[in-house]
Amino acid sequence: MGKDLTAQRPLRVQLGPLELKNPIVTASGTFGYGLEFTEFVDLSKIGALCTKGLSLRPHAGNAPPRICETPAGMLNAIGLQNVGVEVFLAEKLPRLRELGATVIANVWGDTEEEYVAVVGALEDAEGLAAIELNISCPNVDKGGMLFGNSPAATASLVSRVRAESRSTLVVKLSPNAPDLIESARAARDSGADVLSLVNTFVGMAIDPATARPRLSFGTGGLSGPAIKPLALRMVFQVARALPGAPLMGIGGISDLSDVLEFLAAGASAVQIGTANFRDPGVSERLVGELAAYCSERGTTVSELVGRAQRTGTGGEAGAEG
Amino acid sequence: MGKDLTAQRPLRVQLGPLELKNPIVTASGTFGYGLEFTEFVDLSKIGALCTKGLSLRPHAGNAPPRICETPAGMLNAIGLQNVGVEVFLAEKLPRLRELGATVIANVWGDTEEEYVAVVGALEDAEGLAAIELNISCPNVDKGGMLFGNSPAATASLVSRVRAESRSTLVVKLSPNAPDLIESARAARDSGADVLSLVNTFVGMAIDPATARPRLSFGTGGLSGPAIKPLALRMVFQVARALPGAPLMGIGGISDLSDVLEFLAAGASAVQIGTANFRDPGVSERLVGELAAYCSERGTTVSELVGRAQRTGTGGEAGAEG
Amino acid sequence: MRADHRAVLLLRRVFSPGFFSVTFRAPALAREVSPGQFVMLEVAGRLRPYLRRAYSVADAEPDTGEVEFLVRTIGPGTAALEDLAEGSAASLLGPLGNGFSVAGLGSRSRVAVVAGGIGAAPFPLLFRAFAAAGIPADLYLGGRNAAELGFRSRFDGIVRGETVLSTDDGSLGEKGFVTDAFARRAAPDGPGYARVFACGPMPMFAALAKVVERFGVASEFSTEAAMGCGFGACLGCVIPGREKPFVISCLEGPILPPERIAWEKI
Amino acid sequence: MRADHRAVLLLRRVFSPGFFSVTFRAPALAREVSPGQFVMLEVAGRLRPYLRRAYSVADAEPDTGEVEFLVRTIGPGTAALEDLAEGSAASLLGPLGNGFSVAGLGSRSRVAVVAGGIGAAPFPLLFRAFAAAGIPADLYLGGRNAAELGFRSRFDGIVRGETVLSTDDGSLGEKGFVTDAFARRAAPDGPGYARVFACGPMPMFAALAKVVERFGVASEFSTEAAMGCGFGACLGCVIPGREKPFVISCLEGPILPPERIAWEKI
Ligand SMILES: Cc1cc2nc3c(=O)[nH]c(=O)nc-3n(C[C@H](O)[C@H](O)[C@H](O)COP(=O)(O)OP(=O)(O)OC[C@H]3O[C@@H](n4cnc5c(N)ncnc54)[C@H](O)[C@@H]3O)c2cc1C
Ligand SMILES: Cc1cc2nc3c(=O)[nH]c(=O)nc-3n(C[C@H](O)[C@H](O)[C@H](O)COP(=O)(O)OP(=O)(O)OC[C@H]3O[C@@H](n4cnc5c(N)ncnc54)[C@H](O)[C@@H]3O)c2cc1C
Ligand SMILES: Cc1cc2nc3c(=O)[nH]c(=O)nc-3n(C[C@H](O)[C@H](O)[C@H](O)COP(=O)(O)O)c2cc1C
Ligand SMILES: Cc1cc2nc3c(=O)[nH]c(=O)nc-3n(C[C@H](O)[C@H](O)[C@H](O)COP(=O)(O)O)c2cc1C
Ligand code: FES
Ligand code: FES
Repeated sequence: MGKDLTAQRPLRVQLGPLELKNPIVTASGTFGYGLEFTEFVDLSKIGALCTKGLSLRPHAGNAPPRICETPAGMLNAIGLQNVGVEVFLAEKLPRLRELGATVIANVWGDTEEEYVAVVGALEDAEGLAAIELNISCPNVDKGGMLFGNSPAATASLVSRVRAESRSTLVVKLSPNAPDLIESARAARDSGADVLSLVNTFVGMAIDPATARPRLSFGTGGLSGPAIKPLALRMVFQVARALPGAPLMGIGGISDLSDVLEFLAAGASAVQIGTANFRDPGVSERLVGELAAYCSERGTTVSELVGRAQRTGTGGEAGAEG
Repeated sequence: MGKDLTAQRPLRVQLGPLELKNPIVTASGTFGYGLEFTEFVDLSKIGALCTKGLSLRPHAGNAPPRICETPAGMLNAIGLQNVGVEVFLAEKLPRLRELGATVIANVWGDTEEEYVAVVGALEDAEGLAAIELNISCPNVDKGGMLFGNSPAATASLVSRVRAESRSTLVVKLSPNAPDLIESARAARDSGADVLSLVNTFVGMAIDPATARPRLSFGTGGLSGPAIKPLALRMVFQVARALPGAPLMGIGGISDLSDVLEFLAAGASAVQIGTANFRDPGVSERLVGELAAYCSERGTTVSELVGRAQRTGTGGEAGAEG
Repeated sequence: MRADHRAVLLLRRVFSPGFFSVTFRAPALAREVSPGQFVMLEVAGRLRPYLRRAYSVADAEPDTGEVEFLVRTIGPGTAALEDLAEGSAASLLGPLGNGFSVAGLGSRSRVAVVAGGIGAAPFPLLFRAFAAAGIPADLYLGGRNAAELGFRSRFDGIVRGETVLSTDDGSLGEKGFVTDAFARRAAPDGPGYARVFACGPMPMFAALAKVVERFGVASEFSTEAAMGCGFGACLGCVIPGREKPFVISCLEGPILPPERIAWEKI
Repeated sequence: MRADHRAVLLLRRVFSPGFFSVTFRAPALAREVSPGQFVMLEVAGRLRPYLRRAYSVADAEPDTGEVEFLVRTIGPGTAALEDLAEGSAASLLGPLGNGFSVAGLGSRSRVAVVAGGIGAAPFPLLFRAFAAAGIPADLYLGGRNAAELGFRSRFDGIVRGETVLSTDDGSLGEKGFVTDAFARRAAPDGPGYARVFACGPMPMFAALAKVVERFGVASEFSTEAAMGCGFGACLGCVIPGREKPFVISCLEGPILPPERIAWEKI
């Protein structure tokens, strides 16, 4: 796609303090550290990339099998394997800066202290646009209850990190939270600058031959087109419940039409995840397609955000069947 | 498939008071009143059929569009259109009896009183094997809060119905409940004989051209293969939390391998839903395939139930990524 | 009897960009189908599209066992048909729906067929029925532009009466909507049609409904709705009705008289 | 350089039931691929399979631009390849992975290739490299039964050394596991192999790892793991390692020396 088009201002979006040249961001854990994609994507062309989830120390992750395919999606239980924040700062970030990438560091911890420490280590790193907190992790101080699964735990973690950091904070919500809207509100009220949603849905696959789960961990996170209708509904409902809260929509986004759906639902930017595996060049291509779409219609991305909210209908959780 | 095979005892399953000749049941709202399928399925061959959700009076349902396709699934907001319990008893049930069908009446209401009334009207009907309560409906007495979305509301409804009815009660759980296991426990402790899970997941699709939801109702229920990994995980977790509770597994089941997965997870029977639309003969064919599977391996369906539980691993909600 | 017919694709013919026909071998279906009925078609082994798609039977040859469909490429379902290799199989569930009625019509009762774009699909088979019963019939075929009239050649030799073409942009035939082209001729001093058969997009139906009501001409519309099953099981295909809230279009239709439809609700 | 090559299927050849080869036209890939490397293959327009599947490049002709894969039908991915019509296209992402190393080998260093079933896939291209460097090489090809040796004819004329066939059921060649057939010959008084190249199911690797360790023969295994991406982005393809917890098989492999793998953890 032509530089001219993709560099156009019509694609720029503002999410609280975070300005992106365009709304196409690659999702954590599906884009490595960005450097794996240099042959497929000009990293300077996409809105931003989210790194694999970083922890204070290198982390080995779960035993294989870690992934399996499901209808229109996949399950993963990678177990947050990553090189650790030090190696990231020493070996990955400088290279990403050279390539002109806009980088969002996705981070996680086992305790609130660890989150604070990781964020602290990244605080003054040159060339980080924002830090994204993955709160879908077990809190070892709370018997492994996930930080993201109660508004209280979410609020406690986010305000703790907010107090210690000047960075732009993106809080990534879990769709497995009992009450997503309350969790979103808690994150926002505790100082999140941007909310990204959603992370993967807890699912399972069993091998009939052995009657054992296909993933060694047992359960795994469902991602891909299969979850798109659920993720889109969640973005729509959070956008309705928290008007003005900057949102990044995530879940099964694979083509331009998916991007337009999430923008219409109320997301100011989107994250492309599993689609990167099938089609490593998809993110840059979507920037081009979105630019063409906007120029053909003489519109801007900002104008496309939240249009479905204004049409009024729906959004309520309805009777099924 | 040969009569001999499909009539074999190895397929029989016992769910509390409910004995079925085989574990293949068709799901409510995806099998009409059974009579729409007589050219495709010998109704006497399948374990049972669940009727479209019945209400006290005929119900018109939602304005179109009511359905739309999604990746490996579909969204629906039919709005529970049905002929009402009287017409069902007068015109549908007698015909189903003649055809030798095992019938489970799926029912719903706007208030606890209405549930009681519908169940009462069906109470002494000849040839009903069980009554299935669809609790994924708004309670107009509680400002439209869904009966299925809080353990308390579920307990109140189920114990009320239980008190007034001698019928075998199946309670159909909603995957949208904030805490599915607590809702399952509440339903079981309030007198449900069998738990069926899951109903559809609330989702959404937007037409990028108009920025309006594709369904006139706004949101809709997601069903089909896309939800299978989520439904399977839920069945596994409820089976683990409530040992001995008879379960019917539902969600995206389309082939023998899916059936075996749900049995292994802990379901004693399964319901086939959206697959009936693509492949109207699928339910009877699965009975034959399951019979062949059991006789080849010299096993019985009962032996296949819950095998994945015994393998020990997994089931916990895990960190994503 | 309705059944799921496994059928082999014999031939694909492209009429204009995005407008093509597919001919399958399905003897039982060819024998049983009547004009206006449809099938739910599945191209096996694909999750995309997940649901079957409805296609009106365009033509059927009981002798050869061939069944033809006219298709316009729109999304995954029609794309799957465009990709299907000749010689490979698809599943045709049908015949479904009620079909057109030519009862009470004869050589002295002239009829009109009004079709918009892909709305031409069900009519070759109906023209066979007209021919068999000696019913004189005119064809009004309209579209946005010449490309959308791609199927016009499919009617060469089978339309005994007049063929009137129209395009919104005037690139072929009369300029304007096909409903206007019809209205001009159907006017009181016109041929005086005994019945009108129509298929096209909902806006065309809404306009045509007014015209036929004004002229008091009995008519049958081949309606279209998103269908989950095609045989009454999902209740996804309803159309707002007059004498009751909703008409189940796959069972009570797809062929419906306009007076049964609540146009203002669409 | 790694790229996503849109390639047209030129030819499909069936060797035995469920064992077939597909030849694509992909000139750039044919030029760049080295023995043991693989591609992630996608048959477009399908949600099933959703993820690409990995296939070792079996052979490549830089002059003609042809790239061949040997495939065994198992599930949706391989089925999609079986259904793909000659003349239609697929996407080949590659070349990926590290590949076999023939460095330091010459006409005086005899090598052995040990393949189990579909494990034959990567070796035609490797035998080309042997021929080019004048390296004498024997082929040990094993399978459960004769059908699983379907690809043996693919090696006719390209194996300069000995070809030893074996089947678990004795229906073809020596009876027993291919690893035993190899062990019998590789024994101290045997040819004395300078290097062993192997590909097959994990149980075969585990057995072979013991044998080569006993004889102190350097070897390279083409490992297999479920792969989400093929280029290091998903971390789904790890194999338990010796010097570190996990080896990323798509990046550091798929060709790995057995001593780097923690067999007891598999
Ligand atoms: C009774 C009946 C008979 C039919 N007969 C035929 C026939 O003979 N030939 C034929 O080609 N089609 C026919 N259709 C339409 C057909 O069933 C498909 O809906 C249509 O081809 C689109 O399917 P798709 O998967 O290609 O696109 P979809 O993915 O279903 O649609 C793609 C996009 O186009 C929109 N869309 C869907 N249908 C239409 C439409 N008709 N016009 C404009 N936009 C649309 C959808 O909302 C969606 O946004 C018939 C439908 C019915 C109900
Ligand atoms: C580096 C690499 C190179 C490969 N090269 C080739 C090649 O050249 N030719 C080739 O045919 N395949 C090759 N494979 C395997 C291939 O990628 C597919 O995994 C395999 O063909 C099955 O895919 P599927 O979609 O057909 O079946 P899937 O749906 O992936 O598998 C169906 C079922 O079989 C099981 N299964 C998956 N793979 C295997 C297997 N290998 N053996 C037994 N059961 C299995 C799965 O667990 C599942 O239960 C390679 C894999 C890797 C990692
Ligand atoms: C069109 C449609 C209508 C449905 N109607 C009902 C209903 O009336 N009552 C009910 O309890 N469930 C209803 N369901 C839910 C199904 O019974 C089933 O729980 C759900 O679709 C998940 O199973 P599946 O993925 O196999 O379809 C309906 C589902 C669909 C797709
Ligand atoms: C293999 C894999 C690894 C992931 N790792 C992480 C991670 O480390 N941190 C995180 O916040 N999300 C992680 N995710 C979640 C994705 O960022 C994304 O939220 C989710 O996959 C839904 O989007 P998608 O359907 O487009 O993939 C991972 C997803 C996948 C598939
Ligand atoms: S399409 Fe399912 S009821 Fe009409
Ligand atoms: S397959 Fe994705 S990292 Fe190896």
